[in-house]
Amino acid sequence: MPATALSADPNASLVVSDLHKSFGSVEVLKGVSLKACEGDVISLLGSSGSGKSTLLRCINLLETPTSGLISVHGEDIKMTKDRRGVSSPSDPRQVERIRARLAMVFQSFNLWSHMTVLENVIAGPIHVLNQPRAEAIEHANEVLQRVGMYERRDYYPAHISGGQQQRAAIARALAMKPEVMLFDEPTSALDPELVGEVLKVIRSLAEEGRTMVVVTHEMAFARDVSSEVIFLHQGLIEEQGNPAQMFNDPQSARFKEFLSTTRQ
Amino acid sequence: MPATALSADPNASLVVSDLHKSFGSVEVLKGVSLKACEGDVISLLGSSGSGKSTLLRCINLLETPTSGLISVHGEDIKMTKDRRGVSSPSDPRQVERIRARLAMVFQSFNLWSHMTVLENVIAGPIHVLNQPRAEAIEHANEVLQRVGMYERRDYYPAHISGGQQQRAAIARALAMKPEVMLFDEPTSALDPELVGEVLKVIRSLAEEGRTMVVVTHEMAFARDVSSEVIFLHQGLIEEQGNPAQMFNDPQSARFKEFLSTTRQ
Amino acid sequence: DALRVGVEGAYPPFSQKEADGSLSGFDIDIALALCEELNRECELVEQEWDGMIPALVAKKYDAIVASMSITEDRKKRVDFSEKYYFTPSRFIAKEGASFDMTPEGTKGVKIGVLRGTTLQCHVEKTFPEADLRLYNTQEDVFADLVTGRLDMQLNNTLGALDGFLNTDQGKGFAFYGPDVDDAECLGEGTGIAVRKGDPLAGELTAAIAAIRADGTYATINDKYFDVDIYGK
Amino acid sequence: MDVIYEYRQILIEGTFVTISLAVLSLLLSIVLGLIGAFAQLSPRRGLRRAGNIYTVFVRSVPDLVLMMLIFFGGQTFVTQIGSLTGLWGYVEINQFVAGVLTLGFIFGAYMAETFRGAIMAIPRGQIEAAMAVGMTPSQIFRIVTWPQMVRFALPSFTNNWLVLVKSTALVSVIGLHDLVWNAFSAGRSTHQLFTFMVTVMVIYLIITAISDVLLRMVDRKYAAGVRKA
Amino acid sequence: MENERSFLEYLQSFSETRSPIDFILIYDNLGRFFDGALVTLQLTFLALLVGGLIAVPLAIARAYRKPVISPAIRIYTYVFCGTPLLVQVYLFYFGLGQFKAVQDSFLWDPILSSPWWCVIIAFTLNTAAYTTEFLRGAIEATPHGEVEAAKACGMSPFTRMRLVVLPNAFRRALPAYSNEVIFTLHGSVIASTVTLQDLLGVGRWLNGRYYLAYEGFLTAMVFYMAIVFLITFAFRLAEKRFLGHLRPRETPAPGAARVAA
Ligand SMILES: Nc1ncnc2c1ncn2[C@@H]1O[C@H](COP(=O)(O)OP(=O)(O)OP(=O)(O)O)[C@@H](O)[C@H]1O
Ligand SMILES: Nc1ncnc2c1ncn2[C@@H]1O[C@H](COP(=O)(O)OP(=O)(O)OP(=O)(O)O)[C@@H](O)[C@H]1O
Ligand SMILES: [Mg+2]
Ligand SMILES: [Mg+2]
Repeated sequence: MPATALSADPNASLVVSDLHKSFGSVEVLKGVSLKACEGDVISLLGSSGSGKSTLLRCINLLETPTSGLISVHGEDIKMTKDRRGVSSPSDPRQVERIRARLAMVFQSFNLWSHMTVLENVIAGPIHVLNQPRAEAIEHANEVLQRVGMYERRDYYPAHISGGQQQRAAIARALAMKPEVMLFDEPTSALDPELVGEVLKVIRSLAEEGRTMVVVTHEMAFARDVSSEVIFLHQGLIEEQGNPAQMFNDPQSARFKEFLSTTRQ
Repeated sequence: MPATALSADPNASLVVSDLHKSFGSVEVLKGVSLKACEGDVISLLGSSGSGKSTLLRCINLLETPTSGLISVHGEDIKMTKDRRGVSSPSDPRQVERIRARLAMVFQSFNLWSHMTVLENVIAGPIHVLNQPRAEAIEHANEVLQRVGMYERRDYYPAHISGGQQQRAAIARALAMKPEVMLFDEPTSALDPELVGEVLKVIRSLAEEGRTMVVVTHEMAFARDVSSEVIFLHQGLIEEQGNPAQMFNDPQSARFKEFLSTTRQ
Repeated sequence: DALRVGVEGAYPPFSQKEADGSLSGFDIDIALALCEELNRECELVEQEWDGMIPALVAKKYDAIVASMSITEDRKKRVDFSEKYYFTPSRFIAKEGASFDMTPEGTKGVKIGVLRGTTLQCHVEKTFPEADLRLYNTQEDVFADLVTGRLDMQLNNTLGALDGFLNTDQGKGFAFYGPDVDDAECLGEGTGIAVRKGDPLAGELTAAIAAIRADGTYATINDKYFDVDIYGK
Repeated sequence: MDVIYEYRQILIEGTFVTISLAVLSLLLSIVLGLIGAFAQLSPRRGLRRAGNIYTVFVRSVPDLVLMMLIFFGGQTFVTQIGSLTGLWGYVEINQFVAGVLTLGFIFGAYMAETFRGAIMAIPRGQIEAAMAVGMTPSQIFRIVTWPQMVRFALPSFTNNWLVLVKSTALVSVIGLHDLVWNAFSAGRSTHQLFTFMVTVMVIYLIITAISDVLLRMVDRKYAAGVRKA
Repeated sequence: MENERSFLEYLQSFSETRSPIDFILIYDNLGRFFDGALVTLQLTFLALLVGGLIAVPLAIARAYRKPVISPAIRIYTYVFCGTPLLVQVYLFYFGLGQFKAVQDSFLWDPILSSPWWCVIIAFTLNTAAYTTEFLRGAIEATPHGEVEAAKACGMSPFTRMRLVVLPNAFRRALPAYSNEVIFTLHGSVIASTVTLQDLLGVGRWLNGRYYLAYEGFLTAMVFYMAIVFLITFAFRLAEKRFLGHLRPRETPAPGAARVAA
């Protein structure tokens, strides 16, 4: 499917249009477009190095796209190009505002190691959303309960297991009441036992209609939970569509091959 | 089988008789006796904590036995007890001499990280056996060829894979022309692919009639390669004998149970 | 055997180091003359002022000829010969300066002296409220007096004249007040210290009398000073 | 600047005293450090305790205080022992020697900590492997422990050395004629203290820069077998 | 009563003549030592406080490699870390006084003419230089992912610094800082060389006043040891309080404790 420019749609939670990203002379994303409406769960598949993480990192501007448009709930992220053609966001305030509406859950959790789980969860609401502390704690407790981490809320990240860390990271993201949640391989650093735990949480988020973009290698998860699957190959969307249809009847040769290697 | 005192047999490469070892108040070995003649390959089985490593470490006096006799090629290791009943080898020179005749291959390789593979292999022959350097290198090359590490002989341990490190450690042991080789779980730190590599080397050593005591969890190896199997349980020899017979028709309840858990 | 004499070497004109490293000065000449009188060879040992008495006690040398005043405090640690000279001490301050030399009036006045001297004792006793600063060498005292870090300094008049007031550095400074009169702290003159109970004290007293009598003392005195510094 | 040139002789002499003081103290501190480290790691309780007291004591007393105590008090103390036991009379302790002893004693404690850490960083199995091939304790030290220890110790060793070089300046307070003392007295007599102090700082910076280069060379030599991150 | 007095007298004469240490004299002058300790503590902690405050922005500039500023700071830290503190103090105290211009400037009277200020300035610059360098190391070692996580939830650069980078760095620098505190205390003895009556100054005063060899130094030594002991203790408490997240996880899984190689 070729990359088509999507006009900014005020109903869409997230619109990415014709996104390009190069590192030096290597073009990693070669024009990717996608759109997520409220309640959509998009699974991003692709072999290693296909650009999945880069796409996610571009969406919340941890990497600066070389060109293309990103808009969140109808608000376009403003970009400028300097004389040498290097683009950068023109308004740091806007970037911070947009990031506050997009929550990212990292593969390696990236919990703040000097804060307890609870402190991790309330830091964003207090310092970014300017919630009063008491309110932030109250909400954090709800969220922690939701991911089953309430009992561990006074532990430091180093003192809990990987699956618990991942769930704490999800709680931290949830506490920001984000419009869109981005997950970068939320389970790949976990052992099989913990994978189940974490997927259960994400699945329940999906069920309550939260907009999510999930990079994953768990085919079962992609198939059962997502409303749309995107298969990325060498920086381009190779195939895209309804999960049931895509898994049962893959169209492109690449995706067929990809499925055959992961489906042992 | 009860521990019986074996009289020192000049034909036996290694005799251990009624060996006891306590750590503080915990008795880990409660009277173990064994005898290995030239060309014997003894497999030492047992669950975790049964005292296998401790037995091996006592044999070459990395741990000092609380009581009991060890003799290598007819030479008894002399021990004394001090006033408080703590025993220790009475002649450090003898210990060093005996250790030079027993080679130990550690589970975690323990290669000297500041020396290349070749330097690791020649250090013992040069400094302990007082071989001339040129001769030591020549012999080392043969040994390295034998374990398939000749090409990697100028690498530092940190720069080769686990299986290669293990083979280098075997080469280091072999270079001492030991009368008895002791292996402590030589494959348990390796991934399955590498296990095969290393077992092949040990098997070839067995075929050429080298005396070996091998702690292992690889039942197939114990069954196919060894001339005798000893099953250790809670510091005592629970069962002992010909491998074919023991695996086909285990006598003791413990060993039966042990086999059933490992034979999935 | 040789008589080992502890000397200082940084207190002109009593003792100082020449450019070639040799020692000279009134104290040095007196020490040599006394050795001759006692018929013993002289071995001069240099020592920082700070550790002068401890080194004597430690037997680094047998006697101190270093312009050391005879005081009660020192007598607790060492024995002294009779004095071999006596010079008064005076304050020095900027010309035209004026201070109220009472315990209350000197409150906070910055006074510099050499650490471990009788002068330290005097200032502490008489002007306890003053801002007393202790230095390792007399030269640093003069230097800080010049930069204005000190309001006044106290030391031996002869040393002050030769080492400061009569030099370029000392322009604009003058003695302030009369000779300091404090026998308890400043002592009964300058003597030669020896270890407690050492009969050498008596021998040295006799030797001092002898060189005074035979004119050796006068010769040395005139080499350095215009007046007789032996005192009354 | 002319003044500096005029007084170059005494500056050079002072630099020489400073460097030889530093190097000799370093050698002594290495010896003491090794003894201290092995004492602390020894299975004997008494030795361990002695090693601990040594390092804790030195760490808690400023070097200048220890120096003054040893310089001024040490002489008296030695003499008192002599007269108490009647074994000796006065023993002259050369000032330079006293300086080396004091600095060596102080930095021996820091070296002991450095070496102890380095020895503990060597995987126990490496020592056992050496024992298992029948090496004697001295061979184990020479062939296995030392080369690895040097590598682990080097960063902290470098730091100790730089601190030691700077600490030599303190001996000037005690009256030893090192670089600082010489420069200070020259500066005093010429009333150019600022110029001389800046010169001293430059000389110290040169010394540290040179030792930096040398130690980096040593590091490269002993870094064999380390996987570069 | 009579008896008691003669006992005191006996004690005094014993202390003066027979005992190797004149403890009565030390006892009589303890007050001065406490005053000296106060000066020492003042110098040490004032220098640490101001030096620490200076070090934070410098370390940040160094860690983020700000052009021009960072190399300039490096030159400053290199000079102050690479030269003896004693020389630095001499430079400020004796060296600057050499210039007539300095003597006449407005800085002279309240500040540079006073040994206390000269010493404080030298100490502060010195400890700031050391602190800058190890704080820089700690800042650079902040896990990259934690910074990205802070970015991802929309924190401004200032909030990131305040909430994530600095607390993280401070905690990791804590053990190194305990050494710095002790070394600054050790360095503070240099104050006595420019006439200040700190602890060592009092020790030297006592020795000079009563012509002793070591009593003053020994007493000062005991005071220093006590101070170091208190500092070490305080840091141990601080580490317990702030470094909880670095403690190894306590999971005494049964059978996990394998001691043998
Ligand atoms: N900062 C960077 N500098 C240069 N190249 C980069 C950088 N980040 C990523 N790349 C390159 O971009 C390509 C895509 O990387 P990306 O991390 O997006 O892959 P991915 O699809 O997430 O793979 P994986 O499944 O392994 O995580 C890779 O070839 C990678 O080497
Ligand atoms: N140095 C020691 N101090 C105290 N106890 C020890 C020590 N070394 C071993 N032990 C204990 O002795 C018992 C036997 O240990 P050993 O290492 O010989 O077991 P093993 O049979 O080799 O087990 P594994 O298969 O897990 O290696 C264990 O319970 C162990 O905890
Ligand atoms: Mg990725
Ligand atoms: Mg084992």
